Formats: sequence, structure tokens, C-alpha cells
Amino acid sequence: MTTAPLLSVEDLTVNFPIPGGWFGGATSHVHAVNKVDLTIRPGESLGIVGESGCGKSTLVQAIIGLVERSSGKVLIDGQDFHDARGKRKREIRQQMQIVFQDPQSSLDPRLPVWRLITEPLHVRGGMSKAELRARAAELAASVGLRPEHLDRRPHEFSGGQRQRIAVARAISTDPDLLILDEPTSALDVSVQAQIINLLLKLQRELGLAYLMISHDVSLVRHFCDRVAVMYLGQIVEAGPAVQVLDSPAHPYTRTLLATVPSLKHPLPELAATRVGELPNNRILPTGCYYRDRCSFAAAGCDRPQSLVEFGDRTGTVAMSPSDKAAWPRSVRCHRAQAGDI
Amino acid sequence: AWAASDVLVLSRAEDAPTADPGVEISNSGYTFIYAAYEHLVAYKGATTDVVPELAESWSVDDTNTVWTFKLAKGHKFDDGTDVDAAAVKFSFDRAMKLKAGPSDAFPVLKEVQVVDPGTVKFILSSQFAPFLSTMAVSGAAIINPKVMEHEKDGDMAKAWLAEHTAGSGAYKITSWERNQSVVLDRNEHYSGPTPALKQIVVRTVGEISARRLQLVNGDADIIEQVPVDQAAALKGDSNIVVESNPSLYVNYIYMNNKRPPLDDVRVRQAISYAVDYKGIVDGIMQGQAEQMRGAVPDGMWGHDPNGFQYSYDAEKAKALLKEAGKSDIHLTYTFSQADTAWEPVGLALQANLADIGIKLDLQAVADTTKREMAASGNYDLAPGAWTPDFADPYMFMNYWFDPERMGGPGNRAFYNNPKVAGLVREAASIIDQPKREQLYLEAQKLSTQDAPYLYLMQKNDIFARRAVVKGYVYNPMLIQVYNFATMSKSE
Amino acid sequence: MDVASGTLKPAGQKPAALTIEGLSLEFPTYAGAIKALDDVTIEIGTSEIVGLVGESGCGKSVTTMAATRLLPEGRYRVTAGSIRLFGRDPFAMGETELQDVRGKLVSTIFQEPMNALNPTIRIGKQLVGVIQRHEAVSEAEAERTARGILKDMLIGEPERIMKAYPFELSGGMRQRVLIAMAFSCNPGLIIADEPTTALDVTVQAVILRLILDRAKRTGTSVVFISHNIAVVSQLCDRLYVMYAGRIVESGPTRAVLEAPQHPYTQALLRCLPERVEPKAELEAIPGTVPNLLDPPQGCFYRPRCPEANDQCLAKPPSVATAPGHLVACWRRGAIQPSSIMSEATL
Amino acid sequence: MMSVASSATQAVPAASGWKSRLHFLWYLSRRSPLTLVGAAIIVMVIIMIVAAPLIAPYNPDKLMLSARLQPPSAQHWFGTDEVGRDLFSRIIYGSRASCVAAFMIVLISVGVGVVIGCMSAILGGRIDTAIMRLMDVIMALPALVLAMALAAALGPSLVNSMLAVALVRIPAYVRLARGQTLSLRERVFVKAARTFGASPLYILRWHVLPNALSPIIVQATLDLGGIVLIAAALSFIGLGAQPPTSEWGALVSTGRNYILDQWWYCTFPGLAILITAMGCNLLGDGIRDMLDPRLGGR
Amino acid sequence: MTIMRIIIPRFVMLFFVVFGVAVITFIISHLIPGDPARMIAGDRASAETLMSVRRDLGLDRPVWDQFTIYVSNLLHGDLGTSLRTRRSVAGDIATFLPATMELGAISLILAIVIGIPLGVASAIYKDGPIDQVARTISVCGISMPVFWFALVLVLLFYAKLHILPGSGRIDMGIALPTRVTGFFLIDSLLEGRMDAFWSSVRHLILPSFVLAFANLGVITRQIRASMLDVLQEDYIRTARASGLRRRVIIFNHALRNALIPSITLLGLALGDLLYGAVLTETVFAWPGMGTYVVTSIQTLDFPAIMGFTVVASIGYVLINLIVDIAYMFADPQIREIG
Ligand SMILES: Nc1ncnc2c1ncn2[C@@H]1O[C@H](COP(=O)(O)OP(=O)(O)OP(=O)(O)O)[C@@H](O)[C@H]1O
Ligand SMILES: Nc1ncnc2c1ncn2[C@@H]1O[C@H](COP(=O)(O)OP(=O)(O)OP(=O)(O)O)[C@@H](O)[C@H]1O
Ligand SMILES: [Mg+2]
Ligand SMILES: [Mg+2]
Repeated sequence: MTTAPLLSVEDLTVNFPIPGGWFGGATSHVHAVNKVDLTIRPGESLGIVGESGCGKSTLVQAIIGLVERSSGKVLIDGQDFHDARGKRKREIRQQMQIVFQDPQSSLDPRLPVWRLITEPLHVRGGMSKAELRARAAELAASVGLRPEHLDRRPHEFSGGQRQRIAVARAISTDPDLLILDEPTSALDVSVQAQIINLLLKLQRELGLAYLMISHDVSLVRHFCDRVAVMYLGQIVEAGPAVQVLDSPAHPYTRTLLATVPSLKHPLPELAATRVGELPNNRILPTGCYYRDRCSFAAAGCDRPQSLVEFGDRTGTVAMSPSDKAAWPRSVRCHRAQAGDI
Repeated sequence: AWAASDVLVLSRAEDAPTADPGVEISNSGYTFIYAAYEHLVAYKGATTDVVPELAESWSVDDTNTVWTFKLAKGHKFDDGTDVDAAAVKFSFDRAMKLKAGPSDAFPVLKEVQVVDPGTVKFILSSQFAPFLSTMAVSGAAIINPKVMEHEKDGDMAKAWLAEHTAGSGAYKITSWERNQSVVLDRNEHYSGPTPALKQIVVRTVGEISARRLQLVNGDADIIEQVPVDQAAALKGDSNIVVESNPSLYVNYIYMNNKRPPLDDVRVRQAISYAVDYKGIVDGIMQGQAEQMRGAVPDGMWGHDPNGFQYSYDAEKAKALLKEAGKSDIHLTYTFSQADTAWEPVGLALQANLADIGIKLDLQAVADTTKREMAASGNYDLAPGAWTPDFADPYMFMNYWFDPERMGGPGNRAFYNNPKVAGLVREAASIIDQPKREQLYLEAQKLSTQDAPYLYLMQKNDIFARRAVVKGYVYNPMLIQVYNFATMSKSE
Repeated sequence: MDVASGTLKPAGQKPAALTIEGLSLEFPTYAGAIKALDDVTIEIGTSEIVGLVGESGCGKSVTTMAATRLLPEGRYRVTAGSIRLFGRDPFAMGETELQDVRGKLVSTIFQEPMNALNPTIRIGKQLVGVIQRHEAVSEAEAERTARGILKDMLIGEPERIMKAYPFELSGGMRQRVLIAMAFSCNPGLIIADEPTTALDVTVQAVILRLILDRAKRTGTSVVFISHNIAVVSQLCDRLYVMYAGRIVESGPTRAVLEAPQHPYTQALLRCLPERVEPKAELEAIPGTVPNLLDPPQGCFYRPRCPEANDQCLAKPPSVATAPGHLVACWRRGAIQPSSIMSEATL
Repeated sequence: MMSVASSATQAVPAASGWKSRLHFLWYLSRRSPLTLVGAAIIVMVIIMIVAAPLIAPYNPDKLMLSARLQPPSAQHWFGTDEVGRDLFSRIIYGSRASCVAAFMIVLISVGVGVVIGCMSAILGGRIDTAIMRLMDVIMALPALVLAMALAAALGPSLVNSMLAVALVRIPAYVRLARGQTLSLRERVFVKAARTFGASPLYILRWHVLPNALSPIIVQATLDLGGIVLIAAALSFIGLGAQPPTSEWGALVSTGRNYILDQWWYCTFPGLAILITAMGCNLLGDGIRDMLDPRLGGR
Repeated sequence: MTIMRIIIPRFVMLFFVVFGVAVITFIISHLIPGDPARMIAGDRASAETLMSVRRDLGLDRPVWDQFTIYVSNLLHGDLGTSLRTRRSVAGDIATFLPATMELGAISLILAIVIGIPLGVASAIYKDGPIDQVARTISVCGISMPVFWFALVLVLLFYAKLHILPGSGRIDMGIALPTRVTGFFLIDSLLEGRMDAFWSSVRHLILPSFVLAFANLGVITRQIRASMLDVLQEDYIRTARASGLRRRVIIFNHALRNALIPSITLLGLALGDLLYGAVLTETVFAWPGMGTYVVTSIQTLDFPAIMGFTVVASIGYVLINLIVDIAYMFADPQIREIG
């Protein structure tokens, strides 16, 4: 694989100040995302899984610029819109688009569908109303909405149709990358299937790359080429979706997969679900973040762990970003590397 | 709830600001001042003539600038000390030092000298005809010098005297609850016969309807500020007497003589002819007023019973306007709600003037604002009310027509006729009354022709009392002032 | 076994926890009546864990809320059918009688743990309030019971939690408190209305385990509502599949999932990404759920069903295809029961 | 007491045309007859304002000193006043001053308040703080007193009193608009617009204003009732419309001098104020209920 | 600690607001046409007299000086001297405030005692006859022109039926109770004078009812709305599903939470009470702040208006402070974490 990465995220960190001082000053920070590196190649789908509050949404929102990053870089096609200004910024920015979880709240209830779909173009400017409408009709058709829908308002649609509108809007600027933050978790399974099919179709037709967050492991397995498992703002394991999800290496990935409800295996015993609550992300633990909850914890876990290629027995050399694209599978656990698990 | 027969309850619209003779300028305060203090001289009965009160006799020197008063014996302040020359001197010195409103009644007072405890001398800087009359005004009340014990921060006991009294009158204030009631009790040391009424209670009740009901229910013995409509309604009740007496209170309208088109005498005359005086007197005032005839009201010497009176004559008014060559006149009537008649009068004027082609806008403002506008000449037409402070035509003629007094002091029409000015000034400088009367009549004749003001009406003073209240004597100089000492309640 | 009626109830046993027979219910609105339930028949035996699955809005909650009469009074109409809660008709009960039953005989755990606890009352007080309401015990006794049951819910420091306010607890913790509350008076039936949808998968597993273990231990019946078939499959002995206010299929979990008879159930299972190759097209159900203001004639699934024919214009009756396995479909014989689960590890 | 299934998979049927609207009206009259009463009152008042010359039997300013204080009769339905004007006609015409004033006040305070509130929320930081502190100060001023003081300062006239009342009402709308803006800013569709690179002004114009307006309009309708009262109260204490303009509060004020013998004088204008304010409140409540999805309507 | 976090900024705020109010009133007072000196000295005062009065009042100084003097006096609690009553404004306010507070307190209590149960009943029986009645009452209360209602009641109960007094705080013939608190009800009881007590009670009935009625409307409406909100909360459903008694649910669970948003409203209602009191007092000749300020405004007695405004705004901020603290105690989330 030699293609240049479409998106490359380097060392991305997001801290939220917690206002607590008498006059509004911050006394501490929420460490939502901690030094995340990831890359997506054109046409590829990357899934991110992890339990609630581990920083998935914050990560993608930092990528798309909805939350301020504390440090790190986000390059789309080698450019970081953070440093750009004005029209240029908008252009770089519009190479990626986001589809949110709840289609109801991500659509302005007062605008007609055609306006919603073409909003990114409207923001960009330079198109007449008629042109916008024409484009809206094309886009609507490509996501399976009928032309007569164009003048209706979002509340007149079902959840699935609304999500179609959101998808149409996201592809209106011909982006290279679509970020999907739990795009189907608010929908019923039958509707989920329609949306997933639509997204897959669009990927085939438009060569889109996806970055998808989901709770649903089987959906990620189905939808994504690669998957990254997040824990406490870090990526703890990454690699081809099928490999990671079928034979997890990191202890956390294992627990997570064991608890995922499935038709295939019974409800786990309490012992196996002994996962407790997500630890405090205000004070980051030293050493391995998962140590306190890990049943494999042993000596050496109190050292900071780094994400290294699985099977790289040396276990000490961190990967350089350019290496990662080539390395298919990596894990952040010295015991897994050592084959102790 | 009937009050006891030796307690009189008086109900009025608003609380008096103060009872300090050196400060107070409103009739509601005079009620207390005249009840609690005596003066060197007093108005006689229902007339405007003065008679001795604290002074037993007086004399004036040839230059008419030095007045000497001999004090009567036996008058005592409410703490038992005698009223002496020092007290007189103290009272006037205090008034002049405070230099508040009341001091204006003594424009030429240079010095008060104590000759001996029973004799006091007033030295004037120039001859001032109404001097003796001014000795009867509220501000000339004689105050016990001991009040200086209550002085605070050099205020000449102003704060204390605001709600207390220290005089030799029949009553003294014993309690003052702001906006509720003031209680007056008999002064034990009063030199006159012991009054029949032991206590006077003055209540503040804002609503006329409420006051009226109090009177009807017997909760109040006297109620003040009775509008004509209420008076008419009360007349049917045999327990109630509506006192309606011709007063020296006049309602007139300032016409701004400086502002075109009102600077044209013909326009002013036209307006004076355009007004339906009878309609106003009968319709708005229910007949409780009479049309003015010249500046000096009926009841005051100097009034001219045969003087010229404008009457309603729209044709003449139109002719005058035509003669003046003015058309399309647009005027504003600036008024406040201080007098309830002002708005209906304005409405009537608006209708009347419309008939002769003058458009009149009504502009209601706060009373203070209205006064300020009148004082600074920032108006076209504005209603005014005037009562004399002392019983002398000077109060009308010299105030209204002397160009020296333009604006606030009195000449609010900004009227300037040197001939009239000369006449009134001369009248003020001599003390020969027949001669003065002559001059004033002459001045009235001239000024009425110039129509600087719109002479509307002389109103009756109306209040209502229960029939059981006896002995009230009306004096046109003493509106809202009662002769409590000689009044009584009997079935 | 009473095959004809399709229930598994052995004759002569004590009454079932909940029996709903032919219940039809509607909500009158200005646009017309929303026919939320149509001829719903459900039976929950004692000590049985029964799942109720179906898409959003298909009437799962309404069914159970009607059973406990928790629907807003005056806003709905029962047009047919009957309900028996432990042999008693909730609609014949007086207000106080009903209150005695709720919490004591039947408790409910709702979906949103975030708001299901009173924000201004301490956890302990809320628990004690419920216990004292139903059991004649002293306050100290009630507190002891509450602590005990919190411990059973694997809450480490029951003392601390009892003194806390709901906002101080995480969602998973709150849901455990709610389960503790539901179990606190040892009810015969627990209705769990999507108790874990709002929670994280890891927490969900714990919560489900807690419910399951406790119910098995105390012999409590559970009605488990979910739109997640996987969850229901892990938890329930039997399940009912609902579609647009009707029960379309019911039976033992394994039987229904392994050999679904109703085209809707089949389609639903085929939607799941679990069983297909990555990136392959998922089999989506065409069309949308019917408008309950104006449902289609006959079988409600007809407009979306590939197998539908004229017969389907009449309402299909529930027929047992195997013991305890009922299907409401005219075409049940004509369709191959696609054995979804056979590929899987079941 | 259960929430209607939140994730509405089921398409809501589009409200189509007059038929569903009629249906809705009928439904409303059963569910909320008071709202209909409110609407009817407002319609009546509007008719009164527009068609005053057609309705009023007399010229409201025509003096008839000979017919003072006549009781209600066939000629004068509501009697006459102290200078013989027909009270019925004056009340009809009075609706103009009273209601138009109230309407203008609401319009001004909504307009200014919304602009300031949105700006404040969008600019944020020091400017926001400064604006909000200023609003706190204005809020802390006793409303009626400030209105009276301002009216007194600028001269008592309807316009000045209106400005004064509008001024004291502004902070309420600033807060409302600011709150709306801040909460809308957190809404996902606004976030979405930000990811397209939309400028704050774009977001204000296309997302914030249109969405913030409906709660503000509800508030304004409700306020209208209160402001009719305040405007009347100002006139009542002599700070309102200039004579001879008829205004309800002023009519009550003059009428109270005659309350013992001429009960009709202040009774009818008072009723007019009461009924109008009631209309606004009923309608406002109704609209709010209708916009509240929880309460059934849509 | 958390209490301090709320209180201290509020006190800073208090100074800020009072200063702002002082600036605004000062500016207004200087815009007003009308010469205070003329008011004191009288219309006919000569120019000389006017000058002397002006000097007395400090009006001859530059505006800036006047302002600094005004503010520094303010800091010493000196609100200046009323032009109309010629007394210190602070003294006037001290005199009139108790009357208003007595009236306000009684009517607020009335409004709360009637309004809350009415609102609760209205919410519980939503759309039923009780609700319709309660809504009608509340909408009448909100829409009622206070001054007119007062007049109508005076006409009815005083003029026509003669059963209740129509003006003042106490009967004519009864001596005022010795001033201790300024509340007649309390003072007369302290003195053991039942005649004065009952007379004061009778005088309070009409004005406090008028004033209560408007607030009753607001309170009922608010309680109803927040009760409706609360009643559809999930935790109420939980409580119902747990078989708790209806009474317990309504009073222990729902009302408590419904009151929290209502507290803020009560704070605002207190502000409105002042406005209503102004009008009520005017009609009932109640010797309180309302009458005082209306008369002051009519006569453009600016020191009095400014003094009143400053005091009222301090009152407003203090009330809000109390409301915030009450809010904090009612809502554990704020209490515990601030
Ligand atoms: N604006 C914010 N201010 C403070 N903390 C925040 C903010 N946004 C998120 N957080 C915190 O950052 C952490 C990560 O949140 P995030 O929403 O990214 O999690 P997530 O993985 O998307 O969870 P979920 O699966 O529930 O959506 C959480 O602890 C959250 O509380
Ligand atoms: N109070 C109500 N008024 C009107 N319609 C209602 C009411 N409650 C429920 N409904 C309707 O009844 C139908 C069934 O609702 P119900 O809540 O039982 O669905 P559900 O299966 O529980 O869905 P979900 O999975 O979303 O909870 C829905 O169409 C809903 O709109
Ligand atoms: Mg998220
Ligand atoms: Mg449900």
C-alpha cells in the first residue's frame, strides 16, 4: 500500500478545562483525547469502538474542528485547515463532512430539505438558488429521496429518511472523507440496514473514505476495513477489522467484545463482565491506563505503554506515523506483545 | 364611627409638607400654622381688613418706612413663656435668614429691632404699601425662640419645626404620622377663651370618593377639595353642609405675549372673545364660579365692578383675526392635572378656538414642568391659578403686570406695557389707599384692553362639613385655614 | 400442554403473572385515533423471562403500561380485551388497590436511568419510601433491606450511595439503584422496559446479568422489552415479536430465532450485519412501518411483505406451528423458514 | 404520563391544507376552549382598532357640555363623561391608543432585545459580560418607576411612556434571546453548520434567529397582555396619552372621581382593559401549549 | 463555601447595580425640566430667593461635583432631602416602607397560600373543571388592571355594602399603635390593643386581596406549568410504578421539584408586587411607598424618586440573592457542587 494517506492525525490531544475557580478559572482538565495518531487512506473505512466516554466523539469533533485541539495535527490531503483562513479554510474543511448520530437534531427544523441538503454549498457561496435546487435534486436522488420531498421540512420524515437527508448534505461538497458518529444508533435495525447499504453504495460510487464511530461491534466488523479500539482517550488496539474483532489481543478489547450482546454467544457471567466504571479522566493514570481493571495486570504495567506492531517482540520502539499505514495490526500492551494473553 | 363631640376630624387629599412658618408656602400647611401660631395682626372675621392680634397697637413714621408695634400682654407660647419683642425679632430674622418662599412677602424688610420687651420696630428699606397686610401672612407667625434648642447643623430648627409647632396659638401639634394623620391638641397656655374642640385630627385621604364616604358615614367632620360634581351630589344630604364661598382664587390663562402670533394684541383679544365663558362656568364648574372682571377679583378692594369683561362673540373674534391678518394659527395649551378644571377647560377652549379657526393642541405635563415652562416662557397658552398671599391688590396688579416680575414671579404672560407698569409701581409706592385704588383701576382698564391673560373665572372655595360643625367663619384670605378655636360640634 | 391456545401453561398451576387477552387500545388525538394495540395476547407464566421485541413505536411499552395502568388516564381507550395481573383485573381495581399492587406485585424498570430517580431526594430515602410503602417495617429495618439489596446489585458502598443524590451517580449506577428499587419488595413480576438501551455495552452486560440472576434466584417473572434481538436472545426463555401494535410471532426464543415463521421476523433477523459477509449488502425491509392512525387492511405487514397475496387482505389469526410457537401469517406455510441461527454458533 | 415514543421512526403525516387545519380548530375548541375565546377577543379588538370610525356612533372628541355624565341609555350605551362625550365611542377609539401602544412597546422591546441578546451571545467574552451587567442594572430598576421617571423626564406622552416601558422590557428579551442563542449554539444542526465553515453571522441569520423566534413570539404575546396593563396604569397615573385622545387607563383615571355617582364611567373602560389583556394571555397560553409537543398539538 | 461562591459575587453585583441605578437616576433627574429650587421656594419666588435655595441644594455647583456629592452621600446612607415633604428621603422611606411591607407581605402570603394549591390542583386535574376554573382565575388575575379592580372593590364593599373600609390603614377614631416595627398588626398586638388590631385587619382585607389577586394569577400559572412539566418526568412515572400513594407523589415528589423553577418566579413576582403596590396604594390611600413615589413623580420630587429607585433596586438585588440561596437549598445539585 503506497497511497498517500487521505487523513492523517498526529499526536492529537484534547483537554477540556473544568471551570471551578471563583472567577471562572480552570482548576483542572478533562483529558478527553490523549495523543491519538491515525491515518485513513482514500476509499478506506476506519471504525472506532470503545465504551461510552472514552473520547470517540471528541476525537472526531476535534478532527472536524468542532472542538479546539490542545495539541497535534490534522492533515487532510496533507493540509491542515486549522492554519488556513477564509475561503481556503472552508475549502480544506469541506473535504470532510460529518454525519451525526441523531438525524432529528442535526437538521434545522425550519429549513426545507433542499436547503438543508445544499447548506454546505450555500455557505461556500457562488451558486444561485436555482443551481442549488438542481443540485439538491441530484443529491436527493442519489440517497433515495423523491423529488417531491425537497420542499418538506424534516419533521415530516421518518428517522431513516432524515438520516438520508443528512448523508445527502454530507456528500454535497464532494468530500473525500465522511465522518460518521454513530450514524445508525438512533435507528431501528431495519432502517439501519438501509442506511448502511446506502453508505456502502456511496463509497463504491464516489470512492469515499469513512471514519465511523459505533458501539455496535458487528456493524463495525461489517462496515469497516480497519478498526481502532479506544480506551480513555487512547487507541489501545488497531488493525484490520476482522482480525481485531475476531481475535482481540488487548485485554480491554477482549472484555469489550465479551460484553457485546450477540446472537452467537450467551450473556456473559458476572465475573467476565467485571468491568466497573470508566476511570476518571481528570487525573490520568501513570503506566497502562487499563491496569486497574485488567485481570492480566502484572509487573511492567506501571510503565507507559506504547502502540506497537503486534508481534513486534522488541516492544520498545514506537511506530513512526508513516510506518503505521504499512503495519496492519498494533496493540498497546506489553503482555499481549509478549504473548502472555 | 362617630368622633367624639370635642374632636374634629378633617379629611383632605394630601399631607402638608411642613408646618414651619419660615418654609411652608402651601395652604395645607397654613392650616396648622394658623392654628398653632399667632401673628402681630390678623384678618378680621370674613373680611380682608386687619385687626390687632399679638400687637395691641402700631404706628408708622412719616417716611412710611419705620413701623412700631406695641405687644399685648398675656400671650404665652405653648411652653408658658411670654411672647415678647425678642420672639418677634427672632421669627422675622429666622424667616429672612432661611430665605425660603415665605420671605418673599417681605421684600423691603431691612431690620427688626427690639425696643423693649413689649415694643418692636420694623425698619423698611423703602415705602411698601401692603406692609401691614403682610404681617398677617403665614410666614409672619411668631415663633418661640426656644426652638433653637432643636437646631441641627445650623438649620434654624427647620427639621424640628417641620412637624412640630412652637407658637402661641390655640393648638399645638402633638403627633404627625406622615401621609396618615396629624393630631392637634389644645395649647394650655393659650391666652384666649378655651376652645370647645379639644382635639383636631387632620387625615390624609387621597381619593375624593373615599373622603366623601367618610363624611357621609360620619368618619370625618370636614372634607376638603370637593369637586363641583361631588358637591352637587352631597347637597341632598341634610346632615351635610356644602360650604361654597366666593374666593379670591382665580383661574386664568397665560397667553405668551412674547411669542407670535400671541404678540399681536388682536389675536389675544380674538381669543378672549372666542371663549364660551358661560359654558365653562355652568358646564364645567356647575355654576360654582363666576367670570372674572379684570385682574383684581371680587372681594378684594381694587376690584372694578364696572370694568370691561370679554364675552363670547365668535364673529368679533373672527373679525379681529382677519384684521390681524393671521390665519392658520396653531397653538398649544400646556397644562397639568394640578387643578382638575384645567383639562376640561382645555377641551372647551379647543372646541371654542376651533370655531374661529385656531387649532389648539393639548399638552399635559407634570405640574412642576408646567410651572417651569410658564416661568421660562416656553408655552403658548397655559392655565394658571392664583391666590393672594396678603390682602392687597398689589398681589395681582404688581405681580401680573410689572415687567420686572416676568416669568416665575408673576408676570407669566411676559406682558410689557410701560404705562401699566408705571401705574402699578406708583400704586405700590404710596400708602394712601383711595389714591392707590384709583391707580389700580386705571391700570386694570388699560391692561384688560391688552388682554395679556385670558380672564376665566373666580372660583368658589368648596368644602363640605357635617351640619353639626358650628362656628366656622369663612375668610377669603384663609383658604383651607379654619378658626378651630371658635368652632364647635353640637347636635 | 395446551397446544390449541398456544401457551405452555401446565394445567392446574397457580395463575400466570400476567395474562393479556385480545387487548386493543387506542389514543384519541385531534387527527384521529392512534390504534396503538390491536388484539394483543400475551401470557407471562410464573418465574418466566419473556422478551418483547419490535421496532420503535410498535407498542411494546404501551402493552406493559396498560397492564399496570400507568398510561395517562383519560388519554387512551381500551377497545377490546382483558388483562389479568396475578389473576386480577387492573381495570377493576380502585386507585388504592392499584397502588398496592404496583411495586409490590409488579414493578417496572424504565429505559432512561438518567431521569427515573427524583433529583431532589436522596437515593436512600427513595428506596426506603418504596419499601415502607409496601412492607410494615420500621425505618431502620427498611434501610437495612435497602442496603442489602444495593449490595446484591454489586454496589460497593451502599452507605455512601444511600446518602447520595441521583446526579452524583453515573448512569449505570442509577440503573442499578432502579433495579434494586424494583426488586426491593420481592415482586412477582418485573417489567423491564428497555432498561439498558441508554447504557454502554459493558455496563449493559452487568445490568442484564444482575436482573437475570436475581430473577432466577427469587423466581420472579420478567417481561423484558427491547428492540435489540441479540439482547433478548441472551436473556429470555420466550419471546414475542410485535409489529405495528400486533403480536406477529411468539414462542421459545431458540425456536423463533432458529426458525422464524413470520416474514417480518425473518426480515428483521436478516437486517442484522452479524450474519453476512463484511461489506455485503444487508437485506433491508422495504417501505416504512404503517401509520397507526390509518393502518392497512388485513395483515399490517402486507405492504412490505414480498410474499403477500390477496389472502393477506384479511387479518391473519395466530396459529401454532409448533408447540408454543405461534405465528400470525396466512402465508406461513408457503415461506421457507430461513434458518438464520443455523449458521451461527447456537 | 409517558413520553410519546421519542425516536419517531414513523413518518408523521404532513398537515395537508385547510381540512386538517379545520380539524385542528375543532379539536382545539374541545380541548382548549379558552384559547378560542382568547383568539376571538383579539380578533374583536383588532376589528375595533381598524374599524373604529364605523363602529363608534359619535365623534369621540365632541363636547356636549349640556349632556354631562349621562347614565347609559339607548343614545349613549356606556353613558357620557364630564364634558358630555360619548363613552362608548371613546372606548372604541381608545383601543387605538391603548393597544397600538402596547403593540409598539412589545415590538420595540422584542426588536432591540433580540438584536442585543443575539449579539451578546455571539460576541461573548467581555462584551457579553458588559451587556448582561447593564441589563442587570435595568432589570433592577423598578419597572413602573423607571417608566414613570422617564415619562416625566421626556414629558408625559404616549410615545415617551411607550419608550420607557419598552426600555424596561428590553432586558427580558435580551436574556431570552441570549439564552436561546446560547442553547441553539449547542444544537447539533448549528454544529453541523460550523463544520461547513459557516460564519457566526450566517448561523445567526439562518439558524439562530428563525429558531429562537417562536419562543420569543410566544413570550411576546403573553407580554402583550401585561403591557396593555402597564400602559393603562401609566395613563392611570397621568403619564399616558394626551387629551383629548381617548385611552382606557386615562378614562378609568378620570372616571374614578365619579365612581360614587357615575359608576359607568370607570367600569366600562376597565372592563375593556381586562378583556383585552385576558385575550392576549389566553391566546399566548394557547399558542405556547400548541407549540409544546408534549401537550398533544403540533 | 458554595454559599459564599454565590453570595460574594452577588454583593459585588449589588454595588454595581446600585451604582448603575444611581448614575441612571442622576442623569434622568438632570434631564427633567423643572427647577427644584422653584419647587421649594414657591412659584412666585424672586430670582434672589431662587439663587439662595439653589445654593442650599448645591445646585449651583458643576454637575460632576453634584454627582460625586450625591454618590458619596449615598454611601453614607444619605439619600438627600425631598423637595416636597422637605424631609430626608431616607427618613421618608423609613416611615413609609413598613406600610408597604405589611401590605406586601400579607398579600404575598395570601397569593402563595391560595396560588400554590390552586396551581397544583389545576395541573393534577388538567383539562377538568377544576383546571378550567383555576385557569380562568389565574388568567383573570394576570389580566386584571389592578387600579380598576381596587376601585371596583372599594365601590362594592365600602361604598355600597359598607362592610369594609376603603382607605387608610386604620379607622379614623382609633389612635395609631405606638410605632415599633411599623407593622400595625404587630405593633397593636405588642401593645395589646385589640381594637387597633382588628381595625388594621379590616383595613388590610381589600388592598391585600387586590394585590394578592394579581400575584395569585402568576403563581397559579407558574405552579401549574411546572407541575405539568414535573408530572411527566420519568421519576414520577417511577414513583407511580412503585405504587407510592398519590398524595405522596404529588406533595413529596412532584411539588418539591415544581417549586424549584417557581422560586425564581417568586423572586420576580416580588418585584411585580412593588409595581402592583404602587397602584393599589394610590387607590386605597395606603400611606406607603407606592403613594409616596407616585406623588413624588407627579411633583417631580427627584431626590425622593432617586432615593426610592435606589432602595427599590437594592431590594430587588437582595431579593434575588435570597432567591438564589433558596434555589440553592432547594436544588441539591447546585447545593452540593455549586
Ligand atoms: N465540552 C466538554 N467539556 C468537558 N468535558 C467534555 C466535553 N465534551 C466531552 N467531555 C468529556 O470528554 C470525555 C469524552 O467524551 P466523548 O463524548 O468524546 O465520549 P464518547 O466516546 O463519544 O462517548 P459516547 O459513546 O457516550 O458518545 C467524557 O468524559 C466527557 O465527559
Ligand atoms: N400518550 C400517548 N398518546 C398518543 N399516542 C401514544 C401515546 N403513547 C404511545 N402512543 C403511541 O402508541 C404507539 C406505541 O408506542 P410505544 O411507546 O408502546 O412503542 P414502543 O414499542 O415502546 O417504542 P420504543 O421502542 O420507541 O419505546 C406509538 O405509535 C406511539 O406514538
Ligand atoms: Mg459520542
Ligand atoms: Mg417504549
